Amino acid sequence: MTRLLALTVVAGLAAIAWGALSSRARVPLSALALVVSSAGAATLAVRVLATGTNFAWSQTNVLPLGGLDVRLTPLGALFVLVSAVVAIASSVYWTGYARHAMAGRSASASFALFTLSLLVVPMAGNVTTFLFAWELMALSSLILVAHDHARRPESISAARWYAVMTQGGAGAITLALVGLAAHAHSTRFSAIATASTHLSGAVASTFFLFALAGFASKAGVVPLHVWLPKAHAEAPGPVSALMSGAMVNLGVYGIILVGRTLLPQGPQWWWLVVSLLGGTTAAVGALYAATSRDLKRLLAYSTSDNMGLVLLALGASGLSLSTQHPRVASLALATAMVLLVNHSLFKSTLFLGAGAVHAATGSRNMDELGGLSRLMPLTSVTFLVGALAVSAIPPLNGFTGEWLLFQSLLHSLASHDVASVVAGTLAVAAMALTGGLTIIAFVKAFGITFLGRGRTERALGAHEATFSMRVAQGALALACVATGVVPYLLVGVVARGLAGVASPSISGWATLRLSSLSGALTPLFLSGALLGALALVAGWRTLVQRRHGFANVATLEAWGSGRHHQSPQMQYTATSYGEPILRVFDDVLRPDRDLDVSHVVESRYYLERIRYRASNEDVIERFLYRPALALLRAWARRVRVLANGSVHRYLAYGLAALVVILVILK
Amino acid sequence: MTFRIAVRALTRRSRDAEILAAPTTLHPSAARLHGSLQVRHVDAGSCNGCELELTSCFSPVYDVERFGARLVASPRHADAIIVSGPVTHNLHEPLRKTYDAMGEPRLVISLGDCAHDCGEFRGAYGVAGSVDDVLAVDAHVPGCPPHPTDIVRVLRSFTGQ
Amino acid sequence: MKVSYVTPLDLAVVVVIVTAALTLWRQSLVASLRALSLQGVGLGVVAMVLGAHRRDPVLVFVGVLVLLIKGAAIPRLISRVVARDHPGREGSPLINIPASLVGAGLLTLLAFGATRGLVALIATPAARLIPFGVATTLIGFFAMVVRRRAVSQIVGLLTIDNGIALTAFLATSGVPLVVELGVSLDVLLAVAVLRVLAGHLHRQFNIQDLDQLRDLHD
Amino acid sequence: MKSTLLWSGIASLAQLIWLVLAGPLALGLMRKVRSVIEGRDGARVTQPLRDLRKLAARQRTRPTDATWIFSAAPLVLVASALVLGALSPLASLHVLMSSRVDVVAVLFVLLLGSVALLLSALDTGTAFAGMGSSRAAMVGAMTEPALLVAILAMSLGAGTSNLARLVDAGVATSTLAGPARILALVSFFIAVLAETGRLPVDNPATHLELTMIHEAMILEYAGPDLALITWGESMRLVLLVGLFSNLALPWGIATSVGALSLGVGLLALTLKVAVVAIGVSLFEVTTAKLRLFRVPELLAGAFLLGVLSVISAVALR
Repeated sequence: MTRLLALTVVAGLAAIAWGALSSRARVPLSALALVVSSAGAATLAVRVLATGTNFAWSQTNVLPLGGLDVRLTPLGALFVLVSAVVAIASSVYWTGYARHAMAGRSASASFALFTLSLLVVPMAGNVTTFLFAWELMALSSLILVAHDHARRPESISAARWYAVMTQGGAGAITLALVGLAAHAHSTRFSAIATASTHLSGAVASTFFLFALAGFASKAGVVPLHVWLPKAHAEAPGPVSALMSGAMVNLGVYGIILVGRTLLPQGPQWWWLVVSLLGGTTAAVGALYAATSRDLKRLLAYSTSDNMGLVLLALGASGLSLSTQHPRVASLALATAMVLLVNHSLFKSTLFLGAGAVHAATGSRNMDELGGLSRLMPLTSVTFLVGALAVSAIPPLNGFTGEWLLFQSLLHSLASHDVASVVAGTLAVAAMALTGGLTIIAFVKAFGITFLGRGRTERALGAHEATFSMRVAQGALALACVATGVVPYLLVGVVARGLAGVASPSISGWATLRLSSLSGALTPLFLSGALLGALALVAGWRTLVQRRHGFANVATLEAWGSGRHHQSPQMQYTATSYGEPILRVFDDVLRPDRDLDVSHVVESRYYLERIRYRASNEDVIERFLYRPALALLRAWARRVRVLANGSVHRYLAYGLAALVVILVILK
Repeated sequence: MTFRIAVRALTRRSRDAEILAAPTTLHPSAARLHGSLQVRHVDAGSCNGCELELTSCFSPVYDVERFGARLVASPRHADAIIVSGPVTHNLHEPLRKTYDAMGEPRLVISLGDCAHDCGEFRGAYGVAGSVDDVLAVDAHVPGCPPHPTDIVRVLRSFTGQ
Repeated sequence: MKVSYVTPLDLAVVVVIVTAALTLWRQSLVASLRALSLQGVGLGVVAMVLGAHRRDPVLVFVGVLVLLIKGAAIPRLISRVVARDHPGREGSPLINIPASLVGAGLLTLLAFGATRGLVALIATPAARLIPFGVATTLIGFFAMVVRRRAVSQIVGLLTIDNGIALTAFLATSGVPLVVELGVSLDVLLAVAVLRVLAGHLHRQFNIQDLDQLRDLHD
Repeated sequence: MKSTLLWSGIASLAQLIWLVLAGPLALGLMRKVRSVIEGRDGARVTQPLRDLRKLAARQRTRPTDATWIFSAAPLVLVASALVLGALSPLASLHVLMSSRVDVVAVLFVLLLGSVALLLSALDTGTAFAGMGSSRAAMVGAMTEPALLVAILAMSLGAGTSNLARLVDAGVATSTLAGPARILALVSFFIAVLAETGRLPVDNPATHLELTMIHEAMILEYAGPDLALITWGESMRLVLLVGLFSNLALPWGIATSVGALSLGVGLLALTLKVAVVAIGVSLFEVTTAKLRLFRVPELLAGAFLLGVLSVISAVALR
C-alpha cells in the first residue's frame, strides 16, 4: 500500500512539475499524470475500505512538529475515493477544456497541486500534515480562481473574497487544532482523541466552535458562504467541479473529524447548532439558486443548499447520539455521507456541463442562452441527468439521499427529547422547502439554457464539447444513474467507510432496508416498473397513430395566439422564471427593483421606453458583510491619523511601546 | 344558498323541445368524432353579435356542453374552429395561423351571415373577404345574428349526441 | 386516563390554536372575528370538559360563561365596530402572511420546547396540552406586533387572553370562579373601551391603521 | 407464499385497470356536479372517455423548436401515474411491493411527472408555456413543504412512512379523530388541491392564457399527446384523492388476499373517491380562484397546520 501512496504523490508531483515547466503537450501529459495519481489514491482508498484497516505511514524529518504523518482511516478513505473520482473526471475534462482556457503554466501547475492536495487532506494523520495540505489546497485554488484576472475584473474581486474567507477559516482551524494538539502534547489525531476526555467542557466547546467556523466556511455554510458563489462562478469549469465536488466535502470531513473523532463526548447543543446552521444554509442556498440567472452561481448556491442538508443529517446524528438512540445516529450519519457522495457526483456533472456551455458560448448568463440541446446533445443529456438527480427525482441518486434524510429525521423525531423534536421539525420543513425550490432552480437551469430557442447569437453559435469533455461528463452522469438505480453501490461503500464510527444501519442489495427501524425502498424495481410503463404507453401511442394513418408528427409553428411575429426574446427568461419566488420571499431576499418609464415628448400616453432593472444581491452580503466592511474602513481611516509620515512620531511610538512593556513586565 | 341553487337545478325540466330533439342530419365527420367536439372560437372581425349568441349556447338555457361540445383555449386542442364575422385585413393572417396551428383532421365552421358573404360589411375598406374566401368551410350557421338553436343544431350534427 | 375525556379535550384545544392561527392567516376582518368567536367556544368547551371530568360544577359553569362571553358577546361587540367603521380587510401586514405563518409555526415550536419541564412536572393528560395554551398566547402577541388595524390589535389581545386562560385551565384545577369572572368582565370592559377609542379615532382623524398614529405625534 | 404473490399481482392489475377508468370518470363526475349546481345538465359522466377516444384518433403535432423532451413528457406523466396506481395501497393493502413503497417514494414519483411537464413547457419556446411552467413550479415548490410535513405527522403516529402500514395503522385504531391526524389530513387535502390544479389554486376551465397555470403549459399538445396528459392528470387526481381517503377513512380496504375482499376494496374505494370528488367540486363551485400571489398564503397556512400536527403528534403521544 505504501507503493500506492508513493505512486499518488510521485505522479502528482510529476503533474505539477510538467505543468509548470514544459511547453510541449503540457496539458495532456500533466492530466495523464493526474489521472494516474488519482487512480493510485482511489486504489489505496478502496483497499482500506475493503479491508477495514487503517493504512499508516510516516516520515518525521520532513516537516517540523511531528513531521509528515499519513493515517488513512476508512472514513478518510471514503473522502479520498470521492475526491479521486471527481479528480479523474475533471482531469480528463481539462484536456479538452484547455483549448478554451486554463492552458497556461501557472494554471496547469496550480490545478495539479490543487488535485494532489485534495487527495492528501483526508489522509492526514496529524495536525501538521493536515494543516500543510489544507493550506496548499487553499492557495492553489486561490490562484485558479484568479487565473483569468487579466480578462475578467470580477475574478479579482471573487479571489479577494475567497482569499479572506479561506484564510480566516484556515486561521480558525489552525487555532482549534493547534490548541487541541497543545493540550494533548502531541500532533497526532489519535493522541488528541484519547486526551480529549480530560478536556474541560468550556475549552472543548471553544475549540469545537473555532473548528466549526473554519470548516463551515469551507463547506459554504451560511453566513460564511459569501465567497462560494463568487469563487465557484469565476473558477474555470474543471476547477469549479473539483471545488464543489471535492473541496467543500472536506469542510464536512473536518466537522466530523473534530466533532466525532477528536472530541467524541461533545454536548448536545453542538449538534443543535450544526442542525440550525444546516437548516438556514439549505433554505438560503435554495432560495438564491431558485432566483439566480448566472448558471454557475446557481450551481454554487445549490452547493450551499446541499451542504446544508448534509449538516442537517449530521446534526440529527449528533442529537440522536446524545439522546441514546445509536441506531438513528448511525442511520443519520450514513445519510449524511450518502448525501455528500451523491452531491459530489451530480454537482461535478453539472459544473462540467456548465463549463462546456461557457466554453461553447462564452456566457454564463442564462438570459442570453437557450436552445442548446440541439447544438450540444450529449452535454444537454448529462446536464439533465445531473439536474434531475439534484432535484431528487427517482430513479436517480439524489432521490435515495432525500429518502434517507426523511427517514433519519422521522426516526430522530421519535425520541422524546425536546432539542431533537424542535430540530427535527425545523429540519423537515427546511428539507421540504429546499426540495421544492431546488426543482424550480434546476428546471430553470436546464430548461432555460438548453430548451426553447436560442436568445442571442452566442447561443445560436454554440457547438458541442470536445470528445474528452464529453467522456468526463458522460461517465459522471452514468455514475449518477447507476448509484440511483442500484443504491447499494453507494450505500455499501458508505457503510464500509463508517465501519469504525457507526454501526451498519442500512442493508439490502436491491431493496434498501433500515436495520431495526421501519423503512424500505427499492429503486431498482421502481425504475423497472417505470421503464415498463413507459414502454407500454409509448407503444400505445405509436399504435394509435399508425392505426389512424399518421406516419409522422406534424411539425408546426409554435402557437402564439395568432400574433404575426414571435421572437425568441418573448420566451420566459431565467429572471422571469424565478420572479414569483422573488416576490413570495420578498421579505427575506429584499431584491432591488427599479422601473423606469419614459414617455415620448408629445404625449404622456405613448411610451418611449420602459426599463426594468432588478438586482438580487446576496442579502447576507449586503446586510452583514458590507456594513462590517464599511465600519472597518471608517475605523482604518481614523487610525490613519496616527501615521502622518513623521519619523519622529514613529520613533516616539516605539519608545512608548517599550515603556509600556517594561511597566507590564516589572 | 348553494342548497337552493342545487334544488332548482335538480328539479329543472327541459325548456325547449327543439333543442333536445336528437339531431336528424349528421355531418360525415361525426363518425370519427365519437360524440366529442372541441371548438376554438376565432373572431375574425365580427360586430360581437355572433359572440353573444355563441356564449348563450353554453349557458344554462341551451347548454350545448351536454351534447359533447366544448370550447377550448388552444387550436391544438380543437377539432374545429368556429369563425365569426367578415375577415378583416388585420385578422386575416391570425385566422390563417389559427387554422395552420390545428392538427389533422380539422374542421371549419362559419358563424353568421358575415362569415358567409361579409353581410353588412361587404366591400368595406377594412374587410379582406368572407371566411369562405380564406378557408374551406365545412359547415355554416346562417343568421344575423344566428339563433342559438341553430348553432346548437350545427354543433350537434358533429357530435351526434 | 380515560379515552372518552382525552379526545374531546384535545380537539377543543386544537380548535383554540387553529383559530389563533386563522386570525393570522386570513386578511378579512370578518373571518378573523369568526375565528375568534370559535376560539371562545373552544375555550369554553375545554373548561366544560375539564369540569365534567373533575366533577366540578363551578368549572362547568365557568365554561358556560366563557362560551357566552368570549364565544358570543365580545365578537359581536367588535363586529359592530367593523360593520360601522371598517371596510372588510386588513391592509398589508408588516410581515407578509406566509412569513407570519412560518413565524407562528416557530413560536409554537418554541412554546413546545419551553414548557417541556412544566408538562413533565404536572404529568396529567390535560397538562400535555399546555404548550398549545402558551403557543396561543405567543401567536396572539405576534398578531398584535405584525398587524396594523386597531381591530386586528383587539383580536390579538383577546387571543392572548384566551391563551392565558387556556394555560390556566390546563395547568391547575381551574381558575377560581371569581377570578375568571373578574378577568372575563375586565376584558369585556377593555374591549368596550377600545371599541369606543377605535371608533373615536376613526371619526376624529379617519385613522384605521395604528401606524398612522405616529403622524399625530408631530 | 406463491399464491400471495399471485394475489398481489392480481390486486395490482385490478387497481391499474380501475385507475385507468376512474381517472376520466372522476373528471366527468366533477364536471357533472359543477354543471348541475350551475343549473345546467352538463356533459355525461362518460364524456371525458369519449374525448380521449377522439383525441387518440388525431395527428400528433410538435412545435418547430421542440426536442425529444416534448414528446417524452406525456409518456413519463402517464407512466409515473400507472406505476403508482399498481403499487400503492388503494383497494388492497396487499399489492406488489407493498412493503417497500412509502409515502415519500410516491410523492417523488409524482414529482417525476410534474417535472417532465414543467420541462416540456419550456421546450416549446413560447411565452405562455414558460409562464405556466414558472407558475406551476412556484405552486409546486410551495406545496411540497405542506405535503411533506403532513406526511411526517402521519408517519410519526405509525412510526413508519410505509404506505401500507400507515393505512393499516388507520384500520387498527378505533379513534380516527386524534388532533394530529385531523390537522395533518386538512393540510394534506389543501396540498392535494394545489397539486392537482383545482380551485382555489388554479382554474382548470379557464380560457384566458394570462390566468392559467397548468393549462398554459399544455397549450402546444394535440391529439394522443393531449389525451395522455389529460388522462395522466386525471389519474394523478384520483390517485391522490384515493390515498387521501384511505388515510382519512381506511374502511373497506382489503386487508387480506382473495377475490371477495379485493372486490369489496374496489367498491369501497370507488365510493370514497366519488364522495371526495363530489365534495371537491361542491367546494370549487362556491369559491373563487385566489390571486396567484395569495396562493402561497394558503399553502403557508397548510404548512402551519402540518407543523401543528407534528407538534401535537409529539406532545400528545
